[in-house]
Amino acid sequence: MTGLARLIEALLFLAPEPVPVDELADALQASEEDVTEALGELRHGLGGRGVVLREVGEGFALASHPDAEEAARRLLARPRTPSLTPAQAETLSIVAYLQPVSRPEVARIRGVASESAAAALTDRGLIEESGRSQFGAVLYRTTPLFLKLFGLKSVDDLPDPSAWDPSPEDEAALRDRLLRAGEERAQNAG
Amino acid sequence: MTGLARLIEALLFLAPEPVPVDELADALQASEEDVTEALGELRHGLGGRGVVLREVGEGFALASHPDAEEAARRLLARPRTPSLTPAQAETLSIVAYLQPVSRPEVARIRGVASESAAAALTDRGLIEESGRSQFGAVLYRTTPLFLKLFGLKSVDDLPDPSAWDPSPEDEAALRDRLLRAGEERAQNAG
Amino acid sequence: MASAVHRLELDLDVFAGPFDLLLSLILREDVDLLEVELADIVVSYLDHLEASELLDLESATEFLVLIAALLELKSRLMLPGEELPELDELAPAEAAEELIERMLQYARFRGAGGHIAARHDDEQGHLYRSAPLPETLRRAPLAAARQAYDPTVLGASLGGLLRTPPPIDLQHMAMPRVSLSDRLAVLRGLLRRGAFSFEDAVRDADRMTVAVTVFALLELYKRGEAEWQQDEPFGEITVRGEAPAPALRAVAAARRDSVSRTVQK
Repeated sequence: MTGLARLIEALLFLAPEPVPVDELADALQASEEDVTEALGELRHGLGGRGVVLREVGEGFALASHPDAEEAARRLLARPRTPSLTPAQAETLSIVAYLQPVSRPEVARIRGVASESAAAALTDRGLIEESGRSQFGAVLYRTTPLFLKLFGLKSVDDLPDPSAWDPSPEDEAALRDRLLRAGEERAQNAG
Repeated sequence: MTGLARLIEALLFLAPEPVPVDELADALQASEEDVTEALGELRHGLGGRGVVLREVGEGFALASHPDAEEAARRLLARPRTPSLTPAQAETLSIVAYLQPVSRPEVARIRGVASESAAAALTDRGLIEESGRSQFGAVLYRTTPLFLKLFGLKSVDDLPDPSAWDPSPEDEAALRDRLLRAGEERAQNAG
Repeated sequence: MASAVHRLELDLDVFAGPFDLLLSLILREDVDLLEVELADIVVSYLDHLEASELLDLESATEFLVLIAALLELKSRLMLPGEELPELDELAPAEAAEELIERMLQYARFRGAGGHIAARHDDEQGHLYRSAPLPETLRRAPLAAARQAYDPTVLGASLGGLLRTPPPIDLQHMAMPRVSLSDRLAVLRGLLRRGAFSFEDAVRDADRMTVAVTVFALLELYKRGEAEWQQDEPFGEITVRGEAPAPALRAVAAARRDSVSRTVQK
């Protein structure tokens, strides 16, 4: 494979979208004729490989070989379950026990904005938006995938938090106590 | 290239993160031995191509060949990330070698508070919090992204840090100077 | 105890807002005490005193106690774990060994840092693909999901959020063993012999004595018996007697603009 074909392979490997010939030529500081010729060479060179060259719409792209689709589904199309960071665990527990719960409430209880934790949990399909509060704030709830990944039949099966409760004798509602504790942590200066 | 090597190429092309051998074996319903052998074949088959096989962070990933870097940055408008400042590099090396390591420990070794360096490294995704020490100080560790961006299989791949120790002569001279200074101080005080 | 001290407005490099908010942020570790210039807080307080033209003894005492607590906390943060003795307490040979150990350790990580920085630059030649998965691979079928997490994690996290912090513990702060009148007497004794440096007045004294001496100086200043001057933060403080006018030189000197001003009483 010539140097130009190799470089085109690298560029198409990296590009998330199909790349038109003129953009390839600009990036490679080569003529469009040379790029077109090198693309033919690349197509040929990829024979018998795991990726194929496709001409899509206005440009060229690499794609995985269709033979790999089944294995790809087994590898990639399954829930991602890396361990939860402390911030994610706190955010998820608030949503699980108080749902539906608004974004500002989560922030008040945790004492810090929790957007990135909530975004990661949403991205992994553990929580989802469930409308808006009367004040227009986003509300969160857990998903059916959440139940499955935690081995729960329903949210009623969540463990009783009193086992970890520092003052289980307090009879106020859980939501009020969490908000109060969050505010005390935020304000306490002596 | 055998069918297995082709399929692995396709999976690594699709996977957003490095994939460990056992996950490849599961997805391909093949033995880990066969996968390892096919990875060797793939590495060989990619010789002289635009992409290379890399083992980073306990998994395998494809990356573009360094020859294509300049053209790729032009095409994707993705400039190089700025070099690490000396404070960031020192802080990162302390975290990499001693992890998990507490914030005060980093400050003690560097002789100055290292908060802004640690914050910059956290923003870049190279280090993260990993809980708290028994005294309540934040502990740091490196992230999988660190291994990927630094081309490391694991932190054990970093060179032995004693390589940068001063020579025995320098150390002896230093010791001698300090001892004399200490004795003078003791005499003056006494 | 919502006093003037708590409402003291600060504008520091790492924080702008009232003093009591800074305290609570430090306790929650949202602001790193190591990055707070305590000298700037003192300057702000002195500015505040000057502006209000009042020395409220109660709030001054409270300020001293709080700033001393912060100083103690900060110095602890900067020191290694409890197990390491102070260099001063070691014999010369031991102190030298300890210093050498620290310097070698630092040399090692400075070298490793150079290696890591070079490696960071070298490795930028390799670029990784970041493209979305094809549509067919994006959604995971719910049926394929298996239990991956332990629900007790959620209960434990929630329990942690029900905890409230203990109030600031000032128990370990020593109660004053030195009285204001003692220190006033010492300072007046020194003044009779002319100008002196604050260092001389508190040589070998413990922290509480230093704090009370500062307080005594404030008192002398207020009565017009003394005048003090400091040319820069952490610089030497010179105390002179019988100020021609009660000019608040010490306060002014601590200000960044170092313009002295006269305060009417």
